[in-house]
Amino acid sequence: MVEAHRHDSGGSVGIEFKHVGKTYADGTVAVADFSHHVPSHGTVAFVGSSGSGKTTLLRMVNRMVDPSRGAVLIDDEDVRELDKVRLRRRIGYVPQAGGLLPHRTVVDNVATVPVLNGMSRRAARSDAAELLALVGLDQSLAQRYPAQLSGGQQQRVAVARALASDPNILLMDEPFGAVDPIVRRDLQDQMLRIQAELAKTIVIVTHDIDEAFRLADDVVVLRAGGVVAQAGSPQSILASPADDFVRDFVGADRPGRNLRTVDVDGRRLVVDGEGRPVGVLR
Amino acid sequence: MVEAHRHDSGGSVGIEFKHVGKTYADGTVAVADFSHHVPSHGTVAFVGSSGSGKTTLLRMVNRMVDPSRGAVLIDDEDVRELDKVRLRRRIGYVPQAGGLLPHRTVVDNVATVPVLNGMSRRAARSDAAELLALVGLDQSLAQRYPAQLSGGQQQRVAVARALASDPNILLMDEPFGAVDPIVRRDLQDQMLRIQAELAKTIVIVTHDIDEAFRLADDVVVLRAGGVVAQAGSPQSILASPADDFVRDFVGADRPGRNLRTVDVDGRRLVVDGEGRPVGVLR
Amino acid sequence: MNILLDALAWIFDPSSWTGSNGVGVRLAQHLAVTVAAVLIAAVPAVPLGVLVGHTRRGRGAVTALAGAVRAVPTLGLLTLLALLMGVGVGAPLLALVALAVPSLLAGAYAGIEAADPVAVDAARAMGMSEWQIVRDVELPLGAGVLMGGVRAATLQVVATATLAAYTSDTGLGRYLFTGLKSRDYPQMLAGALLVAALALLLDRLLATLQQRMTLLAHRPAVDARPGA
Amino acid sequence: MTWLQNNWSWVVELTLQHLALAVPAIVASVALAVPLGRLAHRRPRLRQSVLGLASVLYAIPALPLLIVIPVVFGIPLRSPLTLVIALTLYGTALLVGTATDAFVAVDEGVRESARAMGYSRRAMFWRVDLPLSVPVLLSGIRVVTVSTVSLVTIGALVGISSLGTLLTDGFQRGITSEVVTGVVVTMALALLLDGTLLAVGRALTPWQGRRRSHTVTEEVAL
Amino acid sequence: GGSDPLANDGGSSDTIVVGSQDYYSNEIVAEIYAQALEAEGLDVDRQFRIGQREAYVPELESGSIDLFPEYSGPLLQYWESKTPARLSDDVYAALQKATPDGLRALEQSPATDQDSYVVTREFAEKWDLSTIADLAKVTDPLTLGGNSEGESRPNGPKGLKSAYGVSVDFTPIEDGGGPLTVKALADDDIQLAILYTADPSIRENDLVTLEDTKGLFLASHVVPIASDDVDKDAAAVIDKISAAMSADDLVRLNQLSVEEERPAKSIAADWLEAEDLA
Ligand SMILES: Nc1ncnc2c1ncn2[C@@H]1O[C@H](COP(=O)(O)OP(=O)(O)OP(=O)(O)O)[C@@H](O)[C@H]1O
Ligand SMILES: Nc1ncnc2c1ncn2[C@@H]1O[C@H](COP(=O)(O)OP(=O)(O)OP(=O)(O)O)[C@@H](O)[C@H]1O
Ligand SMILES: [Mg+2]
Ligand SMILES: [Mg+2]
Repeated sequence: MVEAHRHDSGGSVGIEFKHVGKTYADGTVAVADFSHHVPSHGTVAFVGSSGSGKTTLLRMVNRMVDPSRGAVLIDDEDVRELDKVRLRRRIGYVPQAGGLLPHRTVVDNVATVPVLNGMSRRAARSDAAELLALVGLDQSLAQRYPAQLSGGQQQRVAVARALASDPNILLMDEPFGAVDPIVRRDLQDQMLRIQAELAKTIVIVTHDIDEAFRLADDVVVLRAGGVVAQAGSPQSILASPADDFVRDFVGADRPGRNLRTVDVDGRRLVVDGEGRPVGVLR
Repeated sequence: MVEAHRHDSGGSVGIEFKHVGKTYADGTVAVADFSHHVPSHGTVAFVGSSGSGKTTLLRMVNRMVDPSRGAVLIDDEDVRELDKVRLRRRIGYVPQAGGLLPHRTVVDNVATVPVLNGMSRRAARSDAAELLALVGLDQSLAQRYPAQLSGGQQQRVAVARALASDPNILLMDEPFGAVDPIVRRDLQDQMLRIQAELAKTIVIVTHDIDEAFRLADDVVVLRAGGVVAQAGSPQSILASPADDFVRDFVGADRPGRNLRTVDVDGRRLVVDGEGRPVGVLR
Repeated sequence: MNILLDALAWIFDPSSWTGSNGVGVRLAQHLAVTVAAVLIAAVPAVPLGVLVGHTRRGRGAVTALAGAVRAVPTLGLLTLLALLMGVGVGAPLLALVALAVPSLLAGAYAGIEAADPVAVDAARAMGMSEWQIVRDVELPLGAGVLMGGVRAATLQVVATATLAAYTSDTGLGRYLFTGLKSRDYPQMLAGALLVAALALLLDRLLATLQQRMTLLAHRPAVDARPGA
Repeated sequence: MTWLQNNWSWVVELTLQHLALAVPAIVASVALAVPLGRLAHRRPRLRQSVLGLASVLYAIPALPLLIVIPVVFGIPLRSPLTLVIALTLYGTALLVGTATDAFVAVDEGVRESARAMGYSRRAMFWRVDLPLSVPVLLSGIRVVTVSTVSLVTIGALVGISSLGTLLTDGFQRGITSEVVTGVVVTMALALLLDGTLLAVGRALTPWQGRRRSHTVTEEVAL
Repeated sequence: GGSDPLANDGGSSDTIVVGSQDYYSNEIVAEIYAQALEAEGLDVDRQFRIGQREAYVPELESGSIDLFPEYSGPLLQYWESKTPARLSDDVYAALQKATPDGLRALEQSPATDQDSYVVTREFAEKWDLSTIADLAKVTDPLTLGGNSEGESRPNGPKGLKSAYGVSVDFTPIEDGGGPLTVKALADDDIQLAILYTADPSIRENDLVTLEDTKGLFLASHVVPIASDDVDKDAAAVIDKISAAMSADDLVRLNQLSVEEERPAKSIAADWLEAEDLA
């Protein structure tokens, strides 16, 4: 398994899931026994069908969920030994639907954690303004309230907010699930740019295998109960799915994945199994 | 223009938009002057940015909106001459978020229009059960209420309901906008299958250019005010965008559209400009 | 309708406004009893409601409690309390406090619960302590609904505070009882009109406050469409 | 408790009288408030006046109302009708807001799609708007029920017999157990009716499942 | 009578409608009337606990109630608020005159139940009080508690001032001399209260009734008010009851109700039995 290999060679930095399990109060076993290493500055994506335990795993990192068994280590330190509130302030978190505070302006939303950490409001706001620029938002939006933004703009603010305390780790739970496909692609582009620039350790949860392939170096496909079906690079997963479940999940047999080329107006178009165009071949 | 060509050859059947315009009571000119012909048994997709008048155009067909200027003809008959209520009962309609009646079971939702049309409840229910099978829903779901279904299942019910009166025309307003990408693809597959089987005249409104390319024979890209930027087959639009607006809109310059091939594990993978895998070349 | 004209005449008669039994004094007393009852009721009700709303525990018990208190006939409660406590403003005040509790409680927990759970979750994930979540997120977001509870409670208390005159010489209720017993119906109706006017005034005031608070929490969306 | 042993049949009789006053008032409140709420929903311009009037009504103390109603309607002071009218006014005032909210709460998307399926206006009201407003409406009716049952007691002040009679009579005679009986039976009656409505509501709205379906307004309404 | 005139021809109905105030003592007397009439084979319709005078007198006057136990003084004041009559016989005579057509006052009973000033035993002994006039000896401030309308009544603070030269403050307590008033006396919130002489709480709480030497209060005897539908025979039955009832009887009946918590029906039956009127 690729995962095991990484585990050995990854060394001591990054995030380490060590045989973690979670049974909720009502008896649901969300995660049975999960181990994985996320290298420092790497981007890992957890994908899997609904209820497979992705969110549960993600939230173990910032102790929004405490594992019933096993441990999560950040840079070799068991998170359970750290104070919850302080831990969370040094980890960025982007929830699915933004989760912005509706009664604070955009800039104050971004400044929230620095202010909690004791930075002056003035300094925090000026930092926030820079972050807004980084995520591609115009200064003119800084004084608006979240409801006055489009869904895509809200997600950008959520990303800026998560970056505000300059965290080493960024957790993203279906961060672009609520926006339409065009905006989604824009946001993905922006994430790639930011990651190239800032090199955070990122854990991203998504339903969308294409999104996982685009954003992550390392993709973990989960089955129910947090069982790893396959883990590895996007290329290796698409080229050699471990089993039928993964093959089905990444759609390796979908007409959309089975491409051929056609010539239209003198250009070579790539079309899928149904003849729908996918792109232009260079 | 492809549209003009079709118009001439399409003959008298299908849906004809004849210089329609719509100015809302508050003075908004949603559509200035729009003409297009949707051939019988064809599928047309209206795409365009938010506010470009797609919904307005769609709703002119079943008289949910009456045009301020021009006329919509169905099989050469001006819809304005037809009784609203009766017209609507013979046109299937799938709204974005299903719009199912929350207080009726799945099977009764599907049976709604036939019962309104005077069919006995018993007969309508038995027809409904068949339609549920057609859209890939298990019989066991028939007695549930909409809230007890997933988003994707709800959309399937909405499609079944739209088909219940065996309409010749199906109107779909961002029918899969509210479901996640995996389910969305499933629903698109199902639509393709149903269309192959039933050959309805379909007008679909979508934000998602890929969805339009997948589902429609004929794509109409709209600018604000219902102005046609380009109309034609998916292939022709992707291969030769009419102008920068369309090029940008269909993302012809996106790295995702600029593909090349790489060999992984002995198979030829198609990857995009950023090296992310898109599919396997046969 | 003669009686209505007489009542209005009574209200606009300057002599009704003077002295220790004058409208001015009685209005002030009535207002004081109302405000006192709502404030006293808020002391246990609001924190309890906030606690229930924040922890999402004990909602069933609290709803049942509020329902039961709501079902208590105020007249009966007042009678029992008066038999226990004797004359004075104590018994009616306590009865009014009981009247105000359910609305305040419901307003508080509904307000806190109304805060978008995603925003609350995000606040927690950002590293806000539970108290900071209550203070900086849930209370500001729930303030409008909470004020709705205060408003409902005030409206009920102000109308029912007439009962204070049953056992003590307090408030506008005095005109009602004097009018009833001495068959001076215009005076009685005048009292009722004054109570209603006071109630409406307070209601408008609180409604404005509520609107402000709601607006703080929920900015109206502007049309951010590119095409618009 | 001697008192209760000696008087239980009277208590039963008063309970029935209490019901005979409360139930018609509750039914009348619903019958008035639903169309008014519908009107307020359909005509936003009328909304302010309807809701404003409701809060005026609600702000009038009960006792004088019991004196004014006979004058206005020309009925005897101690006619049960006086009390029923007063309670109906309060109940309607209390319910109109919730009834409006109930119609507002009907999902606009659902109405749209019903319209697109070819529902006529009338069918729309009876088969879509009304059934879908039931959950919110019912929560309002429950509040009105509880408050009406407890408010019936004030009739005793002007000689209209109900469980409230136990309060005034017990008070005059200084019999605490009589007053307590009055309070407890009134509460029990209110909660019993409330529970019945809850059960009826569940039966009427099977689509609601076990989810809690409360809105804020309804909770705060009273 | 009957409440529905259309249902009876010529007013010779055999149902007598008996009413009572919303006051337990009055209800017992009404119940006694009702049981006695039933013993004579008459049909009786009980309309008990129908509020205060402003509620039921109009119904008496309109003929929908046939028989009602009343109190001579207060009823006279209801019909003639400025009457100068004070003594028992004067009041009864004036009442007969004031009674509207269609109604008549039957024989008044020796049983009285009238307003009186009371103080606690302790207070009476401290200041050596036995008459209202003795209140002049009290040097501490005095507060009178009673229904709010009492403040402006001739027998309230104004009457005390003009007839006896005694000044008092006033605190309204709206229970008509009920337990709240008694409790207020005990708590020393008030020093002076107006109670009915037949109220058992006077005995129970060992209160002292101050003698009204200057006739501040009207004499108040139990007096049945009857409509024309109460014929001679029926009236005779009621007259017998009135004659048999004493002031002490009234107190005892009230005690049975308040202290033994018995319902009016059984108290009335026992009394009729004991007086051989059953
Ligand atoms: N607080 C909780 N109490 C009980 N069960 C829970 C709780 N949170 C999650 N679960 C259950 O644990 C399992 C895993 O949940 P989790 O949210 O981690 O899944 P997920 O993969 O994120 O799903 P999705 O894609 O739908 O977000 C599910 O069966 C879920 O119902
Ligand atoms: N009922 C209405 N009254 C006034 N203006 C309206 C109304 N409906 C739509 N409009 C306006 O008409 C224009 C076109 O609206 P329409 O809903 O047809 O656009 P659309 O292309 O469907 O947009 P979207 O992709 O956001 O659904 C917009 O500017 C919109 O604000
Ligand atoms: Mg999840
Ligand atoms: Mg639209």
